[in-house]
Amino acid sequence: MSRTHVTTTVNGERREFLCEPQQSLLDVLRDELQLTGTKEGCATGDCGACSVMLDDRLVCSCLVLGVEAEAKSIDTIEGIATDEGLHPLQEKFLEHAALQCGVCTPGFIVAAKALLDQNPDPDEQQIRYWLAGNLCRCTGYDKIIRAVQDAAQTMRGEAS
Amino acid sequence: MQSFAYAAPETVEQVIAVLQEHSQAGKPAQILAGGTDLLVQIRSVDGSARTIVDVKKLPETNRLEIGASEIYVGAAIPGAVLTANTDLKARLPGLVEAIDLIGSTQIQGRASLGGNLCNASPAGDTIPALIANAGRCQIAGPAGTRELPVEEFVTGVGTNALGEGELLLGICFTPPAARTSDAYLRFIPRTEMDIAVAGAGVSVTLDEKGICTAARVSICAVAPTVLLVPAAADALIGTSLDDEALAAAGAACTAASSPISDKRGTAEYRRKVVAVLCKRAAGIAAERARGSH
Amino acid sequence: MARVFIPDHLASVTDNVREVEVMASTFRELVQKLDERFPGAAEAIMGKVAVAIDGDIIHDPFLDPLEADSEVHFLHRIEGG
Amino acid sequence: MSEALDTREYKVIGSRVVRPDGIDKVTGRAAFGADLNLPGMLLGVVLRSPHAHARIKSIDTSKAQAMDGVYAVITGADFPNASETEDPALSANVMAREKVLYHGHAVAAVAATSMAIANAAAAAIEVDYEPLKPVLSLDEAMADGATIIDEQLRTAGADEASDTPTNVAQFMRLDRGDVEQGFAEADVIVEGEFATPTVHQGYIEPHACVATINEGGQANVWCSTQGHFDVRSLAAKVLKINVADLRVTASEIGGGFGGKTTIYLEPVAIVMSGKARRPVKMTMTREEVFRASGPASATKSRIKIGAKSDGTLTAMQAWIGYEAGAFPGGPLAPGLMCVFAPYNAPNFLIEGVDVLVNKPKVAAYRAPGAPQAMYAGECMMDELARKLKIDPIDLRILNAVEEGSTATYGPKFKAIGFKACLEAAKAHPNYTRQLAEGEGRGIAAGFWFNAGMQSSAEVHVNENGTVTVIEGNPDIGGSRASMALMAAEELGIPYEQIRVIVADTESAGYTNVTGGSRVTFATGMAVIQASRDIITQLKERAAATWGIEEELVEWEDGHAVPKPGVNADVQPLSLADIAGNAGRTGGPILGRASLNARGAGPGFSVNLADVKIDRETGKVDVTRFTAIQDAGKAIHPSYVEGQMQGGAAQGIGWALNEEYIYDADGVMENAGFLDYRVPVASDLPMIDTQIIEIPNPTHPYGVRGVGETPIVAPLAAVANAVRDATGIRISELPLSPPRVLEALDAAEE
Repeated sequence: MSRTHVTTTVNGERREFLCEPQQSLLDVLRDELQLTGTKEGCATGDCGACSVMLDDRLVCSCLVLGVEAEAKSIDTIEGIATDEGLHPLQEKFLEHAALQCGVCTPGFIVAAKALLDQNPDPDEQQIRYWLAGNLCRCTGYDKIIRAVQDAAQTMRGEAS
Repeated sequence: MQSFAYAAPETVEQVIAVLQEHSQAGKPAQILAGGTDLLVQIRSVDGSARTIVDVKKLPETNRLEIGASEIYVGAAIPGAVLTANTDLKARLPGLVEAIDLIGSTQIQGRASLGGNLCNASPAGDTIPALIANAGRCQIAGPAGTRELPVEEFVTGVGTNALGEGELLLGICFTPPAARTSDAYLRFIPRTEMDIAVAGAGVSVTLDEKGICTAARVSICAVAPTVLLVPAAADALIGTSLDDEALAAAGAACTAASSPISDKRGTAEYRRKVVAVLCKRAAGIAAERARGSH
Repeated sequence: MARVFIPDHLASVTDNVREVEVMASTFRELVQKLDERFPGAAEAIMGKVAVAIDGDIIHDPFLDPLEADSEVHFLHRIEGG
Repeated sequence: MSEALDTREYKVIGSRVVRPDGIDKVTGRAAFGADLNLPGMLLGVVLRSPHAHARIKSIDTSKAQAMDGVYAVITGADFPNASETEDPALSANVMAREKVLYHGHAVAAVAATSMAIANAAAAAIEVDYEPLKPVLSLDEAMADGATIIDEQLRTAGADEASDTPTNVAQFMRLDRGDVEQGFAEADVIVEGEFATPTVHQGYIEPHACVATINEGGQANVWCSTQGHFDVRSLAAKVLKINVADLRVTASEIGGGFGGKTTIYLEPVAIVMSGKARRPVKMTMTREEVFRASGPASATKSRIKIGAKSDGTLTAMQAWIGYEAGAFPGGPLAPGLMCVFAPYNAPNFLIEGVDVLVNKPKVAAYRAPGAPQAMYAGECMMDELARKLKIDPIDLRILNAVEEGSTATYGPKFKAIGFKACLEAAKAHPNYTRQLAEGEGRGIAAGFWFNAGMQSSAEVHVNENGTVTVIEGNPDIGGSRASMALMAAEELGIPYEQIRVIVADTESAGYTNVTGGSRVTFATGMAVIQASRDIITQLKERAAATWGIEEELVEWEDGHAVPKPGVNADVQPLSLADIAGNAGRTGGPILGRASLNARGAGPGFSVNLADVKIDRETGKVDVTRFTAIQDAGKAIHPSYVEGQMQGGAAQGIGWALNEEYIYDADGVMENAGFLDYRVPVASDLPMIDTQIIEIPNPTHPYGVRGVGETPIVAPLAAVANAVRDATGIRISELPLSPPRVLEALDAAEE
């Protein structure tokens, strides 16, 4: 099978990989680039565990072809903490115990960051609907919603 | 053994050429826009090799124009872009509602209006909204471009009117006249993430006295294809869109449907609920039309 | 004497006797004495059922001590999810 | 003892610390089952049965074997005979032999250099089946002349032994008093029949493992499991290998809820690794998880309850049938033991059966058997309250078990929190909050035994006085934090100075599964004992340092100090001081404990659900939900609340939309998260929690298990709320829109 050469930017770094035309971006991230923080829960776009940013837009990486990453910019869970430390969402997920098993957590954090980057002050319903494509089976979502609300408040510079 | 291939042409002519070449050689090719249906199909339904022809690099499939005489929505524009467009939302709120209902935020980042239409699911959410707004498909092919009303585009479960070498470029609408608006409602068991059990798109035009002078009603997931229901429109036209008229339109939708029972709902349930959705959507469209100029 | 309650699923072993009193200082001894009175009891109990001794459920009882007035109930084993 | 505990003040127990494994889980570093890649690793796939019931006439793997990149193709013939293993059902479930017993049953497997090749090779395996009639429901399985799934099966526990083949694997009965007499004494009797569907745990991480085995038969398995020691013993049984030759490392686990207490892929990967002489990784697709892992039993039940007009129960009767799937082993016993466990019933008769059907072999799902049983029981308690015109909480308080009450399953309860939960519910503002038009409110009780069982722990003191706890329970929901809190409490050192390692089967002492709500209770007890072992040693080291008798040393706030009145001119020694000097006082300091924990404290709960109903579509929305539960002692309250909220969400899903939908051939039609509808974020309200703390007298801190009880009450709480809102008792789950609308329309006619 012929493999296609793809040049892309992942978490701000130029990366190259070879992939088969039908291979998903999720498989490429996990298997070719060894970025296993992005998880596979369903491979059909129904669980959100594989959420990444593709040119600053939230997508399920299981529903993107690896070849489509050519000349695009991809941001994954591995790129969310910075030299300054954890992102406020990561801090608040820990503080609020917004994870139990933790396998859905990378997807939730990527998706919630996409929300807060475009809407710094979402209400509970906006958060719930934005995150409706991220399944969590452990928490009942309560603590996740609170963590996102609290992170938003922190990012707005308000005391929590 | 045929293997998978990927092509991302940058002109419509190149797309047509690739499609024709494959067709003549008897090799399968399939158009990729957002991929939210295609990739699932490859993974879970039919994993056979094919050439995937990405149409997202074409200017024609990415153009969004909201003009005084025409609205044009490129076929490959992701839902997230369309739902964020306040101008489009002001003109065709029901259509934007329908787009917004497709899948999660993540799906919205990829799924396109053209893909939803070409996929031709009986439950495709945007199709009733497109039909209610009298959308016209702009199709390019070896013989040039042609236009086709959306209700004629879908030919069956998962099949459409695209011929050999053809692709959907976008959808055109005549901007709604004064006191015209639309709405789309669907029913799902959860609040998000489901496929419509039934859906109804309604567009109404009112005169200065609030009497309905024109209407289009389209329903989904209650027949092999999305239906335009003239009888439901007739029940609305000439009325003030009072409860009785809305109920009559709903009843006409029930009468027009021929649903199946499946994992998403029983036939009996769908027949009942499509009436409720039509009634409610018509009510919302009427409210909007009363408030628009 | 420990009061020993026999559940329905062990009643066939004890000829439908549903409550007996046994003098024993450990669970092992209790089962030995039951087996003397109801041959086959040890086979049906040991390593197969859980026990509650004075309200404490023990998954795999053996050496567990009994008081003079202990209440002993045999139970199906429960593990959970 | 419990009274003394009530007033005990803790230094760190009960605080909401950040879990030690947290940063790795919010940054994507944590390695779950599918995240390990080894050099030269092959990818394995399973070929699964397209029939729900069929005889395998032949399997031809030659085409698959011949394909480039294929390193191993195996079938049931590559495993020891199932009947010669210690667990024939498990063995036959892992890989079918003569018959396939459900759609999705493993028939063969392939390991190859890529998924594409492995899938192509699996598709090239030719299996000749003789399709048989599938048995798809309890009623069908128990009907006269039913197709027999296993000719060898006889009913265990039957009153009269029979040699007739049957699909009924087990009969069970619990009884006390004279139930007929009890009904004769009743002023009011309510009766009802109920049904619940097959549902799935729905953990987000599919099953995954990586296996290697060398020429000497020494195998390593990395896998997502609730219990790696169980993987070791179960895989060793299926493969008839020595447990000493099998080392199992538990990856981080992406949810289990009971579904990861058994094995599916692991023996298959080991056998293929042996053939290929390379590591083999196997992961299930989501579709395989639904079709071929272990869901929870569908049930049918009949309940009858009699009471005096003042509400005093006189008799309770239940019959509950559990679908076991293709092999015996549904949660019949716990279900029957739970159904009326919260109540004092002078007379009761509880019977049930475990029945084979051609569906996947069921596995544990959070309080296995209890949600189905107590859904039926608590719906009928609601009907009884309505008929008696008594407040449903008052009715339950009147009949509630308490310390000294005899449980329906036999023993007397020690201190329990059921009445405390009921009283908290009665006093809760959500119980008296005004309902909006069209809303309804339901209440229900939940119960689970909680388990003890075997655990081990080691506590190592590092040279700088920090501490490493080594234990053997995969951390599925924050247990590392709980273990560290308990060690910190005992040792008197800061939580941050403790690290917790979940070690593999060769590095930790034997430990039963992360399940049965047992980890904080039983493994926690081992950690406490191991910490106390350390303290004894620390006192010895301090005494040796000071040159005084050991009995003269006390351990206080992380320091060795002379007992009051001891005439020794010494400074207190911190843990770090003693650790730094350990080489001179006898070498490294390590404590250990192993135990078979007895006396797990039963967990009770009360849930309140408010629902709103769209009468034109039948859609039910849960608008408010309140979970009240006795935790004994909440070591980490956030994670206790999390269990309560997560269980509530799963229970709400079970009540409203989750179900396996089968076609007439026994093929599941909704094997994906699109149509197997677990609740999404926008489906649920915030879930209010109230933790009650009635200490379990057998645990040093009073801990009860908390993980399973939360899923028990929501089914009936929601169903009772729908009953309240509509006036109609719908006796089958899920309360999906078509079912609710049909009931509403029927009531109107």
